[in-house]
Amino acid sequence: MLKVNNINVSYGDVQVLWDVSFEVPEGELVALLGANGAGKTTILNTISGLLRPHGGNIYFLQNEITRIPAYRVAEMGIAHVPEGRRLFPEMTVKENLEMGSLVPEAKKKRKETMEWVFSLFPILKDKQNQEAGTLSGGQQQMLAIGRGLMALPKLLMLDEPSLGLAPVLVNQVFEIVKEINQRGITVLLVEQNIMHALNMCTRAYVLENGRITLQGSGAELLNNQHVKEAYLGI
Amino acid sequence: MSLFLQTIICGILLGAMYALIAIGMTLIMGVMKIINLAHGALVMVGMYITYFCFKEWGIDPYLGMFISMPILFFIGCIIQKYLINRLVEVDSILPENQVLLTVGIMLVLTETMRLIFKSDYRSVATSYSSSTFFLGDISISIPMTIGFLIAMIFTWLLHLFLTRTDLGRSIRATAQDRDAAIYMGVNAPRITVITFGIGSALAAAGGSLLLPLFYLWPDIGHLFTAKAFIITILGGMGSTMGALFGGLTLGIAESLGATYISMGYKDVVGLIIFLLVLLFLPGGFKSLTRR
Amino acid sequence: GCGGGGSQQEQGAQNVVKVGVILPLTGTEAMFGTMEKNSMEMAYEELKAAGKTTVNGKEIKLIFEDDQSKQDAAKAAAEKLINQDKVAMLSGGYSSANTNVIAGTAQSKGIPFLIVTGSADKITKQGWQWVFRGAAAPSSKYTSALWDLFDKKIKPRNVAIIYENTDFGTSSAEAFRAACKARGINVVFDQGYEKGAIDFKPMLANMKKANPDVVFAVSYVMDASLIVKQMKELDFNPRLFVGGAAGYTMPEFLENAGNAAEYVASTTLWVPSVSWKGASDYFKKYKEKYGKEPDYHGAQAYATMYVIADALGRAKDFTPAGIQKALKETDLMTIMGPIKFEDWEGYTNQDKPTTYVVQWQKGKLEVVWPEEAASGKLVFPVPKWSERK
Amino acid sequence: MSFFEVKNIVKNFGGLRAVNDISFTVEQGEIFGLIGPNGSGKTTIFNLINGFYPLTSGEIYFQGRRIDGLPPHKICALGIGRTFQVVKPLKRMSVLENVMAGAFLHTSSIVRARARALEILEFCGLYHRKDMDAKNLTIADRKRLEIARALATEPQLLLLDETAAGLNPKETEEAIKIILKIKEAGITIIIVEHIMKVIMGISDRILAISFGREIAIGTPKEIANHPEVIKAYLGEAYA
Amino acid sequence: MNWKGMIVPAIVAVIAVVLPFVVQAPYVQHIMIMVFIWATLGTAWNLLGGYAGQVSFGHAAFFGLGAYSAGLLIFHLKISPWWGLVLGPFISMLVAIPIGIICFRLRGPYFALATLALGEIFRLVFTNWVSLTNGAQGILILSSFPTKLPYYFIAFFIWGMSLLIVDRMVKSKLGYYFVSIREDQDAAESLGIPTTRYKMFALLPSAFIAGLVGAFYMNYIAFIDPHVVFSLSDISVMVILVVMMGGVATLWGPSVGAAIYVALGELFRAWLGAANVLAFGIIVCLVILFLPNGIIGELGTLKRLLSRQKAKAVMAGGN
Ligand SMILES: Nc1ncnc2c1ncn2[C@@H]1O[C@H](COP(=O)(O)OP(=O)(O)OP(=O)(O)O)[C@@H](O)[C@H]1O
Ligand SMILES: Nc1ncnc2c1ncn2[C@@H]1O[C@H](COP(=O)(O)OP(=O)(O)OP(=O)(O)O)[C@@H](O)[C@H]1O
Ligand SMILES: CC(C)C[C@H](N)C(=O)O
Ligand SMILES: [Mg+2]
Ligand SMILES: [Mg+2]
Repeated sequence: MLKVNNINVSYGDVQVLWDVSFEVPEGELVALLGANGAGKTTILNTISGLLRPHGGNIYFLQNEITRIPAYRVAEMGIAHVPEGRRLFPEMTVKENLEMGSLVPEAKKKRKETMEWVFSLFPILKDKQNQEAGTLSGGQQQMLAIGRGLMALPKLLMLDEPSLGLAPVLVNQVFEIVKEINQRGITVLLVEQNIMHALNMCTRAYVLENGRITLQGSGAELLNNQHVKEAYLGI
Repeated sequence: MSLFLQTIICGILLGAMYALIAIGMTLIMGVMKIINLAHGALVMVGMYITYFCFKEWGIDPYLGMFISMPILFFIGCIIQKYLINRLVEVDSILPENQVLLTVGIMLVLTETMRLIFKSDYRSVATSYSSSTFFLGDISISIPMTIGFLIAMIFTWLLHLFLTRTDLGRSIRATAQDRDAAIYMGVNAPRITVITFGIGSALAAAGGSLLLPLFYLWPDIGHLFTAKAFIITILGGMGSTMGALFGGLTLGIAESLGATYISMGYKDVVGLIIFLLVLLFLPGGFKSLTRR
Repeated sequence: GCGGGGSQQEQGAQNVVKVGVILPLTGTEAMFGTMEKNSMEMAYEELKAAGKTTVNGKEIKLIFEDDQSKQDAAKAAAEKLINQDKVAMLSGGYSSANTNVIAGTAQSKGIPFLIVTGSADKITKQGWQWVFRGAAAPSSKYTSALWDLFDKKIKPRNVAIIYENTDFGTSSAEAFRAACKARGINVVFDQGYEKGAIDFKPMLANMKKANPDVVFAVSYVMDASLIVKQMKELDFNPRLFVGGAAGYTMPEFLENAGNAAEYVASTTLWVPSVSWKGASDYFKKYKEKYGKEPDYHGAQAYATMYVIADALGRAKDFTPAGIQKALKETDLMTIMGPIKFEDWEGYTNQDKPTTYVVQWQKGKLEVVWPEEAASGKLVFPVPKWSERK
Repeated sequence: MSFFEVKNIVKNFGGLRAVNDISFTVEQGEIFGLIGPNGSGKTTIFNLINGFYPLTSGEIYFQGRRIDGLPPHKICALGIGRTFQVVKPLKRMSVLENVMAGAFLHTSSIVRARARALEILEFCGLYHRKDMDAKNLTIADRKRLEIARALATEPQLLLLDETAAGLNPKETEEAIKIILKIKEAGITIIIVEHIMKVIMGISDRILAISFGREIAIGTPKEIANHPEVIKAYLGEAYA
Repeated sequence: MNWKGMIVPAIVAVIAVVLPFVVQAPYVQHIMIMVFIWATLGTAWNLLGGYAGQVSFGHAAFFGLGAYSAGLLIFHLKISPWWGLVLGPFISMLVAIPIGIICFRLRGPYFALATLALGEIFRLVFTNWVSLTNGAQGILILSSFPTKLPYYFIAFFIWGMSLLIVDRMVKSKLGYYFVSIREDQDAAESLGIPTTRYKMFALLPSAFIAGLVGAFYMNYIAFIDPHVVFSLSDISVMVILVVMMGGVATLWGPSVGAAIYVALGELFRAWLGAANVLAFGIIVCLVILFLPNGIIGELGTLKRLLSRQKAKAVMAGGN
């Protein structure tokens, strides 16, 4: 479904991604792991079209998307729940959700999708007319995920969705991610909650200093000595 | 008593005129957060177009509005696309440097109009320019009343547009977080272009409606810019209804000031109200509607 | 001494005598500046055709500078003309503010300066020997003819004064107020306003309540038209409405005010129908050439050009002192009337102006006072709005 | 008299009571944990303590002195530092300058502020980033910068709002080490954190709140087994 | 300051001192004086607007107060307007205190517009309060010196002094605090920085310098009226333009901006006649588009462009 081929990305003069290649097959749940600053967010932003690689290609559903404008990437069916939430702070919760479903197909089913999102995160329903900027951190995270779901995407990219959530919600969010995936939405997940991520993913890549160093199924990586030492601290 | 009533009526009608000018500003400054010192100049260009249509083809200013609005929409789009959007993409120390760009645009618009139309004062004399009706001994200007109604309609339409349509919401979203809007599939550069276009078209509408009442010359924009700022803040940034309310407040304040203090100090009264609102109601009148 | 490119310019200066003219060609006053520039150029061409632009083998050359309607630009322009272009004399000056600054510079440099329009009283009340004002009256004297009319005919008991709070407006109002006091006329309403307002009605409604016989108003042209239009809207009927020159005599006033202009009177320094020789020719020629009617500002510039050519023609040499002397001895008939530079009532080098009272009648400006120059008869008291068709 | 005390504080946002009659005390030298579901009012409590929001009612005491009503900078000067959950780096300043801005609270000398800032950067493991513009840091580094900057003001009480969020388990270990080092340096800490390994591992006592109200207070063990905390916050997985 | 940091100022100072003796044309000297005036005013604005990030649209108020302090001394008391150079700065500073107390409660565009309103209020009051100010008729004086040299050196001195003051301030703790406040007021406050007080510390010297240069302006131009010295479009906005063209939050930026502003204005006026303001407007747009942080602010970028032309990743969107 998504294929990333040898991309190189720099900020100004500093290169942060080096020949990164990986693949997200249809229907899978792929996890991208790595230490802070490894370049995970950079990868997602490059896929989204907000950053331009100076080498390599990206394909989505057989179409090259490397150089198309960022907003078109979203139209093609990739939803991005960005790091740091990036809500529209002066718009209400409801309006934020509506903003998630601008793509024509999603727009048709806006009402139902919103009900679904509300059923996943009841608190959002209670606060639907509150401005997003005044939500608590965790509530904002839920809204960000909900907004991503509103697009009814083919591929959902989540950048650290469990960040700042209470334990009870962390579990819930992972359940939801699993559920979404089971509904047929392909997921690319960036997570620091590595244990969780590896347990549920079908495939995982490890990114170190801007290079993919390991790949395999979740179980394989869980048993990898390097992963254990460097990331799980076991 | 009748002096008082007359003053209030004048204030309301004047306020509606101010609101007409400020509606476009609500969009550009209130929603997009661009402090646009060229706003008055856009109004002025709209007035010239309306004037030209009237002089050359005898088109009534109220109809001329339908010519000036599309043209200004187009001009606004160009300004945003080739000038302001380029600045949004660079990181600068003070976001206010776009203000300077609008100063440059203001100078260019004003001086271009001066080259075309000279510095002469222009006006259109329509049959209704100074028609009035009397309620008791209170005189009410008909074109101003029309302006008042149109201001109400525009405000209401803009409000619906911003809150009820996807395009309107995308405009607000882009202003608040450009990248996030792009994540949602919003073509942010185009949205801002359209927004500035609409803002400019509304400025043109204000200009066209004002033309039968007022007069025109290249430097008239300064006057409008200052008023539009004050009103936008009075109403609360980004609030369309607030802008109408702000316009009315300023109009009434100035009228009362003119009647009961002095015509020379009327603007001071308006400015002091402005400061008081800034200080005690920092969100403008918008904040009153929220509990 | 002087450095820079001085030597080159001195060579060029062999066969020309330069006159620097500072006028607002951009900015808020550009309309008037442009009219004055056009008029001066027109006069120059006429003079050239008559062979009067070459004196003693030197050709008079006008150098126009834009003061951008701003004071620092006026100062810079004066400095540049005096020091770089080495002009023999200066002219121009539209707004009083800029005229002040140019006059100050000219005085301290010892260069003759002939004012075109700037009319603040104090400019020629400082004893500045290098500053001359011919075609323009001190603003307090704009109303001389009006007082004659008041005393002889109207005899108002109470008046209202409104004026734009600029230099010109304030000093005109001040003089008018003083004259009222001297005659024991009641001033029942007296207010300045910030120019450029959209709505004058609160002020006018207030004034209506004070019920004056006569309203005296000093306004720029577009404020003027709004004021009379809104008076009509308020159905406010003073027995006479008199403008203090400036706005109330201009074609744009009529255009915007429409029929509300009817019967509005005004003082003025000049009208096309005035009997001075050449006045109506100037008016026609200007209208033909530039497609627009000039008003007294243009006439001031036109006359000033003639004064310049006349003075330079008589000057013994083109040193500042030589030109100053020639100016001082001026006695020239122009379309603004005779121009002489005299010292009187504390003024120096100030022409004694002739002023008129005019009234809009059937869309035309008729001179109604003084009687010997009148082209029409004063309508007084003016009919109420409701009684007009 | 306790080192730090909060008495019956209440905060309303319009119709919402975000903090509802919370009281607790913190002893000098301890790490005091504050947990609760998202939106339960933890950050709001921090904002009340450090003076960003005025209290609706209640009192706050620090070293015996009543501090509610004081502006944030005074509270900082008294010795209460804080970090922001939504980080607020001084974007166009370098990391070093960010920390120096904090260090100037106790010195006016550039040389000394610089030396102090470098020490702290070393301490927090940010030394290698010192010349980078703060706007280019990753989230984790920004969180570290928050701590470093707060430390530079030499607080006696430090409020940490989710500074370990977004760290992987290995990095979390390092963060814990830093926090413990801060404690060793004699600084009292109130910490908000959703990562149980952190909060349960280092807190001396924990206050659990829900909907702005206290539901439990006690040692980590007590809290972890408290039925209401499990229900509202931890979820069955932790039971 | 080490000796390397002294090189530029020393060269500038030497050139400035020698210049009027080399180029004796009073017109050039006049232009230099105008550059000094704008450079000083820009430097004053920059302290508050550039470093502390409080963008004022009302600096004409301080400039005008300084000018009127000088003007009213001679108008009412017949005291030499040169004493305005002593009085003006203090009056401006005094008035700045309540202005600061009012406006510093506001942030961003609200602050900008509040200062705009205050600036306008001063203009209107000085126009209408005729008994004190002589209203729109303004105040006219006789110049004190027949040549430009004394003015030149006074202007130079005022400019140099303001640069020195600003330089000292921003290179100390104050500078760090100002920039912190500009970058994030909440963060600054939580670092123990009394933001209102430090904004005031930026405003007061700024108002002082603006008042000083205003008083000098009165003496030099020899005529003022409220419309001119309290002008929103010709002073308050233009000073921002000057600073932003030269480089916000840089020591030399305002001066470079002033030189360009004055020089361009004069050149265009001479070459282009009625189109001069149009050309100026176009230049303003170009400068800000291609050098968004001003000329000095973009020096780094310019240098880098020249030295390295390696292909780089393009950032679309940005933040
Ligand atoms: N705007 C930027 N300018 C310059 N460098 C940047 C920028 N954004 C990120 N970087 C650098 O790029 C590298 C990769 O950053 P990225 O945000 O992709 O990491 P990450 O893996 O997502 O980390 P985290 O887990 O902290 O989110 C880091 O070294 C970071 O410092
Ligand atoms: N400025 C505000 N205006 C209105 N409501 C607010 C404001 N700030 C916070 N709230 C509300 O107060 C409640 C408490 O928010 P707070 O940020 O304190 O939660 P929290 O405990 O820190 O949550 P999290 O763990 O998700 O960060 C939330 O319901 C939030 O929506
Ligand atoms: C048109 C007039 C009001 C100009 C006036 N003569 C002046 O000196 O300013
Ligand atoms: Mg990341
Ligand atoms: Mg929180």
